[in-house]
Amino acid sequence: MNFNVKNIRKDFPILKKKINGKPLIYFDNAATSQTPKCVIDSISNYYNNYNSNIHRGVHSLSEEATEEYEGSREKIKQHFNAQFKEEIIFTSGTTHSINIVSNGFLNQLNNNDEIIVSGLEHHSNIVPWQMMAKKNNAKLKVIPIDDNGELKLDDFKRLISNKTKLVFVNHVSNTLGIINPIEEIITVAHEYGALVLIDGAQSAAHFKIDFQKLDVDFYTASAHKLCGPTGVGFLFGKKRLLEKIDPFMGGGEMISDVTFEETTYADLPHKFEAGTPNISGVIAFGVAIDYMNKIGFDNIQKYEDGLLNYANSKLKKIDGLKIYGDVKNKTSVISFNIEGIHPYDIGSILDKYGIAVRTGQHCTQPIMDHFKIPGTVRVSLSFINTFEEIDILFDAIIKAQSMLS
Amino acid sequence: MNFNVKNIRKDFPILKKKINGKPLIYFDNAATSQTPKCVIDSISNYYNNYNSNIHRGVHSLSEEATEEYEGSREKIKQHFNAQFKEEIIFTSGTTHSINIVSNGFLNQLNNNDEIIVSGLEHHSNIVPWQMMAKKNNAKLKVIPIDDNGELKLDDFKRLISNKTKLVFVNHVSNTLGIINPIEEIITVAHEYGALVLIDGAQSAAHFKIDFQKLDVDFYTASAHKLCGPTGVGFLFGKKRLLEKIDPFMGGGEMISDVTFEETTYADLPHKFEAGTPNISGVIAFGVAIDYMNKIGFDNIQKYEDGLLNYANSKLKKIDGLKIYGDVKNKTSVISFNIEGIHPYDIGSILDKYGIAVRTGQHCTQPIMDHFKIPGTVRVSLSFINTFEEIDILFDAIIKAQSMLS
Amino acid sequence: MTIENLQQNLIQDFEFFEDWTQKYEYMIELSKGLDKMDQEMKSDKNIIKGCQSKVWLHADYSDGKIKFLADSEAIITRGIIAILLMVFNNKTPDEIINSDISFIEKIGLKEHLSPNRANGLYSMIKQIKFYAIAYSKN
Amino acid sequence: MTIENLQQNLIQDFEFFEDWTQKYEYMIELSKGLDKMDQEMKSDKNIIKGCQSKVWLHADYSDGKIKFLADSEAIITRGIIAILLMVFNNKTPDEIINSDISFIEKIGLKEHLSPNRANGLYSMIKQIKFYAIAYSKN
Ligand SMILES: Cc1ncc(COP(=O)(O)O)c(C=O)c1O
Ligand SMILES: Cc1ncc(COP(=O)(O)O)c(C=O)c1O
Repeated sequence: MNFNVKNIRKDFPILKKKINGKPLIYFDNAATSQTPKCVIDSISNYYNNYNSNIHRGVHSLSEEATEEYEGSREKIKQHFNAQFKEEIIFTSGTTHSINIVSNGFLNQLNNNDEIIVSGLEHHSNIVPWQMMAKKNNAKLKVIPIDDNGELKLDDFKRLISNKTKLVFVNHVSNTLGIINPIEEIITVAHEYGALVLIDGAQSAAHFKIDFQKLDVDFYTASAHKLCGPTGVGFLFGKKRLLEKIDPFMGGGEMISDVTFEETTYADLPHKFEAGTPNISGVIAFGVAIDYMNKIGFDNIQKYEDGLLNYANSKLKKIDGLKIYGDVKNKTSVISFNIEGIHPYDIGSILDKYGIAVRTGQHCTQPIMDHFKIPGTVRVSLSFINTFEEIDILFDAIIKAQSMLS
Repeated sequence: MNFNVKNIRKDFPILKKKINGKPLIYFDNAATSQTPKCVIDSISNYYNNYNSNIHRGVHSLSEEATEEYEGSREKIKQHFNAQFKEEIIFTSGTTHSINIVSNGFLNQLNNNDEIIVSGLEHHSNIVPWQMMAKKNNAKLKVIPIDDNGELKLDDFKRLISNKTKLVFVNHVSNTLGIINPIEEIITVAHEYGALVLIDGAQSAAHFKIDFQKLDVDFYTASAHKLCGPTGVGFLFGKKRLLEKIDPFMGGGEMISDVTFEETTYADLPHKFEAGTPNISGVIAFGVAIDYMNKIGFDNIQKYEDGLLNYANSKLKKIDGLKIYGDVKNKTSVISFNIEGIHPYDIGSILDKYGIAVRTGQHCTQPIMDHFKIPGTVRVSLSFINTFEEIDILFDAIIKAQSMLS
Repeated sequence: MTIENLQQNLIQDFEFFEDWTQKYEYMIELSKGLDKMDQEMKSDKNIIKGCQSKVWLHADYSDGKIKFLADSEAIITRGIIAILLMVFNNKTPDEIINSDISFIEKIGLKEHLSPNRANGLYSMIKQIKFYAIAYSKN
Repeated sequence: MTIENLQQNLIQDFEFFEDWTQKYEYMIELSKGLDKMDQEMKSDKNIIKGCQSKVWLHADYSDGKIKFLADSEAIITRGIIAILLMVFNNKTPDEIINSDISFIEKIGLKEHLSPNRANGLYSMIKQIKFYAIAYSKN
């Protein structure tokens, strides 16, 4: 395996940092990934050398910025194997991407139509649909989850019908790390003529995804979870579907003709990219994708699986520790509680040891309601973590447990 | 005057750049401003030292990022003298900001209601309202402009009535540089109980603005025109108004309670900040505001006025050159054409001399229609420009003119 | 004792601790000494929103002074609540209104009070001041 | 001459120029030599969208070859149109389909053909290839 974590860690300046006198151990990768130097440098390089507004300028800076910006679109297209470049819409992040779709279907659905959401979703893949359904009276149905946190596929097959117009599911649950069987969900949905949106916020960083092979209708992700900067993401949609839905925002760039009486929208992808985009961010996103491909998604996946297994078996040795979503098909996330201790207390004490974990509901209140818990401690791993860090985590949890009992 | 342009220019790394072998002369400041080193460094510093998702983390990185992010909100609040911090909503830019408001009023207006837009608007302040009006049948009325490009205020006073619910006008026209009489517009609108949105994309960089003194209801701006990074802006709205309108996007952070049956929205400002925001961008935006305040808006205004007057009188010496919007009350923009020459040709040749200007419609097709021209050459100035650069521009235009005639 | 004096005492107490573990152990002690709130008082009315660990705060006004009751699910949060009640409980509205809360920073617990922590303590202090303002108008 | 030969000739011509001014002067020359399109041909059907300087392109197919007519408002754009027509006019659909357009880069006019320039040339080349594909199916 051509993968050396020590060398890779040198690419991430933040890993030199001390927290409360201890070396930073970053186990909050699912919230946001850390950023390699090449990505940070690409942002400085943009502002130092060719910062300019894009698409409309006749001058050289604008041309360079446009080329790099469009080059980034090409990289995303290639990496995810979209059919057309214009199927990649740059957005400010997954949340924005999902809202484009929910808004787009606002006037395409009515009160006989049904939409299906999974019980494992992040608020970003629930609230936009609730807002839509409130307006067009479409009916929102939920795929329930079982005691392990897995989607009940049989129930999905019972819920779906010819009335179902849209199904939206995350690829990987941010709270439990469970990988959902999206291939099967897509196949079943398509049999009923329903479209599928996959929220890939938590999958894109962990394995390679092929839009054409998946035959997915819409897919979304955020750069800041992919070694890229904050404030950027993308929406993928099949061309004929994106052409069919209304734009979400009005503004510059997304029009081809404007009079006070009437406006014609521009072609894809511009129709959905109103206003000056996050130019430096989009360009840095492309650099981040290049960086991850250089490391290799196969390597990333293999290494992260090893880490996850190690962490899983190690943490299970702790008395009273319960893991939620402890299933076979998962990636890079362990969500747990320790009997009698509030997750917030554990998180606070781990921080004192320089360990960054997330505690709380992780924007998935329905999952918390399902397990009847106030929250969990979530350890989310990435290829920048080491096995030694898991040992340190283990020791720190033991200490926290003894302090708090 | 405590203002030394030579020293200031040292803060901007891009100004060392050569274009086609000539030093870069950047006269496209209205499209996007250049970025001082301190702002660029603040972005690297964020990713090198405390990159983390905000608001929900118990760990130190998250706390530091949240403090800096919220600190930036405080800076914007102070600088523009908003009454409450939560009146400042971070967005991805002016276009996004305006769409929040147009979407917010979607279900508050009906087909007896009227909205008034100025004839000088950027597409970003036209299209969102057209999209809204198409849905709720509100009527869009336009304040016409006169031969000089100035708004006909008398017509505005005839158009407005008790049916008028909203008036939206840019503070400064991006195409002509004309400063609109927003104080008077706000006063008149308020007499009729109408609310006013000021698109400040082109004003915030050129003079100090006081929201409370103006008594403006909504105001928008983009960081990338204010020495800040791309992908960030803000919406200001009076608290009681923002509380009254629906959120634009659904997602994480903007909710307080989520079940599949119902969702309660969070308080301001979070209600409008769904998803992971552009954290590094927002923080850098605060640094940019600090930077401009260090230079001093009084200094900036005085210096830029001097530049504008000089450029104005100099360009007028060119045979056949016509300036659009050549009025007294304007700032930092000169839009012109030369008889018999297409603006694109001039822009192309100026680029060869290292001079970046913008040509075309500047996202204001209605203004072009008004003057019956295909576009203009726009020279937009800022405090980083020098009088010598204007001399070079003058010579280059003369050369372009002789080549192209 | 005045709020100011109480705060000074706390700052001095905390200066004794050599590291964060001693400080946290002390807070956990305090937490165990804090009265539990009755279940019926843990109502929606008393809950403080936006918290990772729920915080409840109840106030009563009598004899010119405000009596606070507060609780939380998390033990460290309860420890800080205990500290806040030591300082603010049984004080007049005016005393509370005019008090400074920077002592929290001086005893090194600032991290729990940033708006970020979302643990309700930040909102709890705001709410304490809020009650004080409300009762001062009585 | 084949498209390939025409392109090679152009590249050689442009190599003579010592700086951009000569190159631009030559293009302006070419522009002046290009036939103006009739007003009625400058219809919405022939316009190429998304341009700062409008570009019109018209195609006719006869005797197995495509005849192009094109025009623009801007003089430099017209110059480039003249160059493109030199190469692509009166060629068979297959010749056009199989042709390489990188010669534009080699003669140093790439900047006018980036999608950014929004001057329609980029779209014009796409449209030329489009016509070729359409007519090749006849
Ligand atoms: C007057 C005006 N309004 C709105 C905008 C749109 O700003 P942004 O592209 O940053 O969303 C601009 C930018 O060109 C502008 O000049
Ligand atoms: C599964 C999932 N969906 C959506 C989101 C929202 O992403 P963003 O905050 O970047 O818009 C997240 C991020 O936490 C997530 O984990």
